[in-house]
Amino acid sequence: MSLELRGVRQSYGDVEVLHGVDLTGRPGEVLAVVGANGAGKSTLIRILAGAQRMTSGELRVDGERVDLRSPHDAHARGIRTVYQELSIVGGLSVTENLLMGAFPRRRGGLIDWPEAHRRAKKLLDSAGFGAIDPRMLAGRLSVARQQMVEIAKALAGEVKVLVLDEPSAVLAGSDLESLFALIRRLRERGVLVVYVSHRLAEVMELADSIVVIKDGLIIATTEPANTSEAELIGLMAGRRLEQIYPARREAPAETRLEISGLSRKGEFEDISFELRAGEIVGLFGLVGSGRSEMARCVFGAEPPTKGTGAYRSPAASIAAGLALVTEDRKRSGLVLGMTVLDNIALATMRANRRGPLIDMAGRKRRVTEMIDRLSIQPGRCATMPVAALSGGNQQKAVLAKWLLAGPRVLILDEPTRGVDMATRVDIYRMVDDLARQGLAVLLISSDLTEVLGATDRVLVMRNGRLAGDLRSESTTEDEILAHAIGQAA
Amino acid sequence: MTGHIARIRMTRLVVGGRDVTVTAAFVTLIVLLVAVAAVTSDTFLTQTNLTNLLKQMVTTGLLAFGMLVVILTGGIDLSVGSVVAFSGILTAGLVADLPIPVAMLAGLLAGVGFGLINGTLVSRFGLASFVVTLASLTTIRGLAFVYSEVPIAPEDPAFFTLGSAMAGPLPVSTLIMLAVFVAGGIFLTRTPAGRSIVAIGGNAETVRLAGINVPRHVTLAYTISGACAGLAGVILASRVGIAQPSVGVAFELDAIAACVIGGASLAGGRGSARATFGGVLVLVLINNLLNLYGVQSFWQQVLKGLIIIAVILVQRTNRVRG
Amino acid sequence: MTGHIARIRMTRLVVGGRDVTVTAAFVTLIVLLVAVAAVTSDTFLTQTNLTNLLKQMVTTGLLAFGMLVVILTGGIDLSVGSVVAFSGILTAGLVADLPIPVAMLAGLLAGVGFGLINGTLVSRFGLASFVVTLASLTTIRGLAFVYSEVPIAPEDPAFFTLGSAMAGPLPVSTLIMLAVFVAGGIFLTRTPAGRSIVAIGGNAETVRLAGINVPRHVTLAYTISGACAGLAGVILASRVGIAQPSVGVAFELDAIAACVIGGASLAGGRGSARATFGGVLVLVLINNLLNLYGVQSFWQQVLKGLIIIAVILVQRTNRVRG
Amino acid sequence: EPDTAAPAASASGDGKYTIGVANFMLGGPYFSGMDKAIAAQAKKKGNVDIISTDANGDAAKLASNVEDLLSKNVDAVIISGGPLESAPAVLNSIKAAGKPVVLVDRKFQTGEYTSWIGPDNEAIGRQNGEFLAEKLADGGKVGIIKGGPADNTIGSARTNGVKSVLSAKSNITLVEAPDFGNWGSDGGLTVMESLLATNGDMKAVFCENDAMCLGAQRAIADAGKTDQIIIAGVDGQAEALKAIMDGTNYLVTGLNDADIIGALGLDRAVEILGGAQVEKDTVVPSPRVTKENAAQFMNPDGSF
Ligand SMILES: Nc1ncnc2c1ncn2[C@@H]1O[C@H](COP(=O)(O)OP(=O)(O)OP(=O)(O)O)[C@@H](O)[C@H]1O
Ligand SMILES: Nc1ncnc2c1ncn2[C@@H]1O[C@H](COP(=O)(O)OP(=O)(O)OP(=O)(O)O)[C@@H](O)[C@H]1O
Ligand SMILES: O[C@@H]1[C@H](O)[C@H](O)CO[C@H]1O
Ligand SMILES: [Mg+2]
Ligand SMILES: [Mg+2]
Repeated sequence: MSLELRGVRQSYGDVEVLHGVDLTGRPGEVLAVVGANGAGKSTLIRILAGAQRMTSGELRVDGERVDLRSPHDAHARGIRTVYQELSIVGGLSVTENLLMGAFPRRRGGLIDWPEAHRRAKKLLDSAGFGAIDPRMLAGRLSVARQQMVEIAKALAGEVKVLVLDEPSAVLAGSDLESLFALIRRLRERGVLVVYVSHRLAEVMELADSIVVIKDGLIIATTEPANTSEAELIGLMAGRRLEQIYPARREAPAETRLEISGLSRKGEFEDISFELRAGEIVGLFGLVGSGRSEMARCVFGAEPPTKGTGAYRSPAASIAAGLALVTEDRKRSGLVLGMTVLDNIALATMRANRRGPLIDMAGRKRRVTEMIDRLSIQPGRCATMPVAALSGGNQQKAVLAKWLLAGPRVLILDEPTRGVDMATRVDIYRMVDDLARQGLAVLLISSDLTEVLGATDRVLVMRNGRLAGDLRSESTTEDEILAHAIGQAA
Repeated sequence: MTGHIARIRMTRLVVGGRDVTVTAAFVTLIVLLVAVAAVTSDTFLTQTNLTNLLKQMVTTGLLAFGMLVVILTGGIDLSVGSVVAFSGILTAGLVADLPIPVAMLAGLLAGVGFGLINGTLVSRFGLASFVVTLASLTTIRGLAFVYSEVPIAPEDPAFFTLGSAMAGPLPVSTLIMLAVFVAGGIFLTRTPAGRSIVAIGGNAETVRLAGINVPRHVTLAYTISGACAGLAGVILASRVGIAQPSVGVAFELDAIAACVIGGASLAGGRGSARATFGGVLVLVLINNLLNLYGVQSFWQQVLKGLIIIAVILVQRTNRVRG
Repeated sequence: MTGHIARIRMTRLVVGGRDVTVTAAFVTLIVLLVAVAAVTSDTFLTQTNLTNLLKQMVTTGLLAFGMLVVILTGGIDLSVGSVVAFSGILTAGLVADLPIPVAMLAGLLAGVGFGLINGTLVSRFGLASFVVTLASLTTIRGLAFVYSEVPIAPEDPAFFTLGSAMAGPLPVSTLIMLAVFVAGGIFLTRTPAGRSIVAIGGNAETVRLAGINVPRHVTLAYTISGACAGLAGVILASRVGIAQPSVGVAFELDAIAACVIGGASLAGGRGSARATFGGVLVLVLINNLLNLYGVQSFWQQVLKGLIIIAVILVQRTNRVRG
Repeated sequence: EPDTAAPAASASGDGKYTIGVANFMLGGPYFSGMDKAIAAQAKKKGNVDIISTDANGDAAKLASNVEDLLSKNVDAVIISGGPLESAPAVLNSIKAAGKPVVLVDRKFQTGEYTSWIGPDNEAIGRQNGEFLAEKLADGGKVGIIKGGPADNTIGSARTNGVKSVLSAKSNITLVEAPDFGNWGSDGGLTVMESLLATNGDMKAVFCENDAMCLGAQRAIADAGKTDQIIIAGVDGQAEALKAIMDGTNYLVTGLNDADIIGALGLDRAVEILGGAQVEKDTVVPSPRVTKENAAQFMNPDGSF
């Protein structure tokens, strides 16, 4: 099935964010959409999904003009979407999440549960995610597994167009491979795959054609063969990026964090490492290897069952100069209903007081500086609700909150998830600067390139245990991966 | 605002791969209540008292099931007490001119109508259910008084049948309530509409994106609650033999309490017909016991509140965190 | 369950970069109500009626502010009506033995105590606020009767002062209520504790990870609500001149309505002292107008519900979607 | 006809009076009946306008409503206080405004009022007690169903009246239901059911009002004990009068007619405004209503 967008405009209130987008996708094609944070990718995708009605413009399916009034309309035409933000119902089983709205029924109209579980299993298997138990409560799954369920869910029913908004952001290793294999299979079956990602390497690997969207306009249409990552980044950012990762030089000073024998039952075991002032340490591992849990435990968000070095509570951590940028900004990083200003100031309210009252003017000044420094949604975003920021900008707001606290140890859990290349470069540079000023950084990431490029040292976790401690300058992506999957020499 | 509890680790009871700790604790609680009652009161196990218990469950039971459906969507229906009053007085008023079954049907349909209005306001206009049904609580109560300020007592003794007839040892009204729970349980677990209602309470946006008509299902939930309240009103009027416009004040509170004692989450998405029925049972047992022991009215209140807290505390410590 | 509204596009009013459409609509509504009242009723603008209006706001106002704080955390406090009764009867009872101000302080402190208990159960034990305060509604009401089954009317006329004294044209009790709103508004917008309470209602986990003690702030919110209810109880007893353990039934409903009319979200995280005060004003104006027009009591109820729906509908269509 | 020279001439000066009625709560047949009776009597008089208010059970609102009425410059206030025991500050403000206040049904425990018209509740109770004592010459158990809540002295006066007679009889045992019937038929029904479970051998039941008795009567019928248990109530509610006339086991009630009290209350207010010296407290007699005389109290135009 072919899709055609003509002159699509979209406004939120008085602000127009898409200014007349034209886009064509053909059957059996992987069409990648790349662009900086806030460029309008997710908006475009919500329009394709029928989740949002365009302000003006038209959509043609196989040449025929159609009006998608609801997600139901889109489904009926075989257009299925995986959204950027997870939308799993945690209290329901995986099966229900997968088959929602399309249950097999017995005579009499009642749902045939055994058949439903069978179908769910088949669906997961066919998507390459057979390790997930369909009877499990979806809320118990890790973020990555939830993302796999999301993807499998989009495959229920007849799929002619599959729209994926940053599906790979939380995936790594073999899970990522499964996703790519799936996309290739779909392409062979003549499905049009619209693929949004900030990971340009995978875009170059997968895509048949690439469109670059900038500030709500398509500014280039190209193919992997005719372009390079550097060129794409240049187009997206409107400037050339010389070097992505700053050159690290070692200057490890005093120990800032010393973790010893830390365990938490069922999650991770016997973790020992130290972080020194001035160093950036990467932490890699496959999904479910326990990195996030370990970081949360160090930060005092959950108590350990054994071991030393972890803090008693987040308050104690913060008092000691720790900061934790969590991996799920929606669930634990932001207060979505509050303004950008309130969010960024959240961890530093007590420190910035005049008598019993918050120093409002000072607070605004500090936050605005941070907004400028991280170029969060350029413009006057301080009084906007943080929910109205694009995904990447939301991520930057979380970072801003913690940088404002002036930490001595910074733990970043997937900090560049959903962040565009240009901003990533800014973030790497900033983290590097901070490290040079004596900050100790733990960078948890599922992005091998990043884990290797931005760090001095890489710790690898496997099945809840520390499986490697490698020097970034002397190791390779393959070696890190080998430790992560337990096949290191 | 959940999630910051004093963590108490419990041994868990797992049967056939399912964690049944909560169910087990709950059944234990009910069995315990019954056992204590049976041993300490010689009245408890008498035929009269058991029949009383069965009859006294009817109103709370019907309202609780309807409330559960609404709570599952993440909403609440505060108007049920007023609907009980309205449908009762309407039925009693119509009996003068219409055949009794028709009048009763009209009472039930009045409940359906109010439910539809509540549901539409919540689902199509995006208003908070608490306020919509708080407002309709006031309006519907007013309407009941406008319809008749004074109680209406139909002359025809056939009017009493629904509320007092027995089918063998069981009151017909109790059987009706049980039927609602059984059918309702099947509805919630085994029909697409029921599953959608549960899912909506978990994450309405996801359900919408799955192509399901969310407003329609939300409206359905309030309509079911309205229907249950209408039915409860008709049965109550028939049982008392007199319909009063002032009846049913604060009935919603017991219905909500039953749902929550049964483990339903007021945030939506969690709760079952079976457990809610258990909640109804617990509430009715507590009332019955306090009466059998002759506890004085206001001490009954003091104790009832404390027992409810105790019950949900036990529930809470037994639940696996999601 | 929000978010699926019939979308009505409105021109927005933006002043100094802030969208003030809702505020403007709200102020317009109140001005309109006042204007209609002033034109159509020759009594409305009389000194007595205005004083009367001011006095009528006191109980609802105090309870609404406390309720707002709890609602901001994402909770609800149903027990306030019972606390009003308890603190009133306690104060009146103590007047026999203690100086009046001390007795009144004791009444207020009783409210603080109940709030502390509610808050602790909600925050430390992770129980749903709806059920906790529903249970304490029952228990505290019972305790009020345990304290005294009969009403208590202190002999000393000084007992009436708090409820009836005037400071120039303004009733002292109204001034106290206004002071609560002003101080409360500052608390909520300009202190770390207040901002934390608002943030907790938005996302408690985020707040916890920001190093803020969530249970402590949640407890604080219920304590503030309890204190407001205690104060309201003392003022009410003083105003009527007698304390009765049965007063205050359903007071929580008006308080909640005021918050929601003021745009507070029952899911937490959204609401302001100023707008809640507006909500109180709207409620009191509605009551006053219906009275001035001599609308019959039951029709008043019918209309009141409908007006509340209309008001929140207007609010709703005016709000930007988040 | 109006005497313009009277000491308390109407405020409007045109010989018409405006009388404010402050109802504590209208949500009960007795109270709405009272409100209607006052209005009906005013209409009958021709020169009296009524402004009626309802505080919906909120004591603070009653205070405001009274102030509302005073701000409308009513000539007098009638308070139908329902379950409210007293409102001294409210009475003070009426006094301060120099207006007379007439209490109907409910006599406030404290505070100054001009005049009160209502029943002697203890006497009604005694009368019921005496009736039951006659009927239960061989003794037996008598159940008591109270309206509640505990701070309601109207109810407790009635129950005390019954008890004062029956507790003197050695062959009669009293069983008081632990929970309240809340003055409604549904409450009467459930309380009676519980009472029957614990004391199935009752010979009679007394309820603090007719509405509860009517519910209790159904519970008794359901339990098949219509021939065993007799019923005594208070008020003279239409349905109760009918049950008594029909010769059911509902044998007696003590008249406490909202129509009569309301009308008398209005008359009293007008008399005061006319400058008459009136009796401060007027007890309206509460005749014993049984099958023999029930028909004469049945008022098809009555509002209660
Ligand atoms: N609900 C909303 N209200 C107002 N503005 C919005 C809303 N949703 C998105 N926007 C704005 O629309 C623009 C495009 O956002 P969109 O989410 O489409 O960006 P994106 O390209 O997907 O970015 P990212 O890479 O960060 O996910 C941004 O400026 C964003 O702030
Ligand atoms: N096979 C599995 N099925 C379901 N849940 C799993 C599985 N494996 C791990 N988990 C969950 O994941 C948790 C560890 O995931 P955690 O988020 O800490 O890992 P991570 O290395 O940070 O990976 P992620 O990339 O998902 O963040 C475990 O505590 C467990 O609850
Ligand atoms: O006297 C009245 C009536 O008996 C009524 O039935 C209840 O309230 C009392 O005040
Ligand atoms: Mg996006
Ligand atoms: Mg992780």
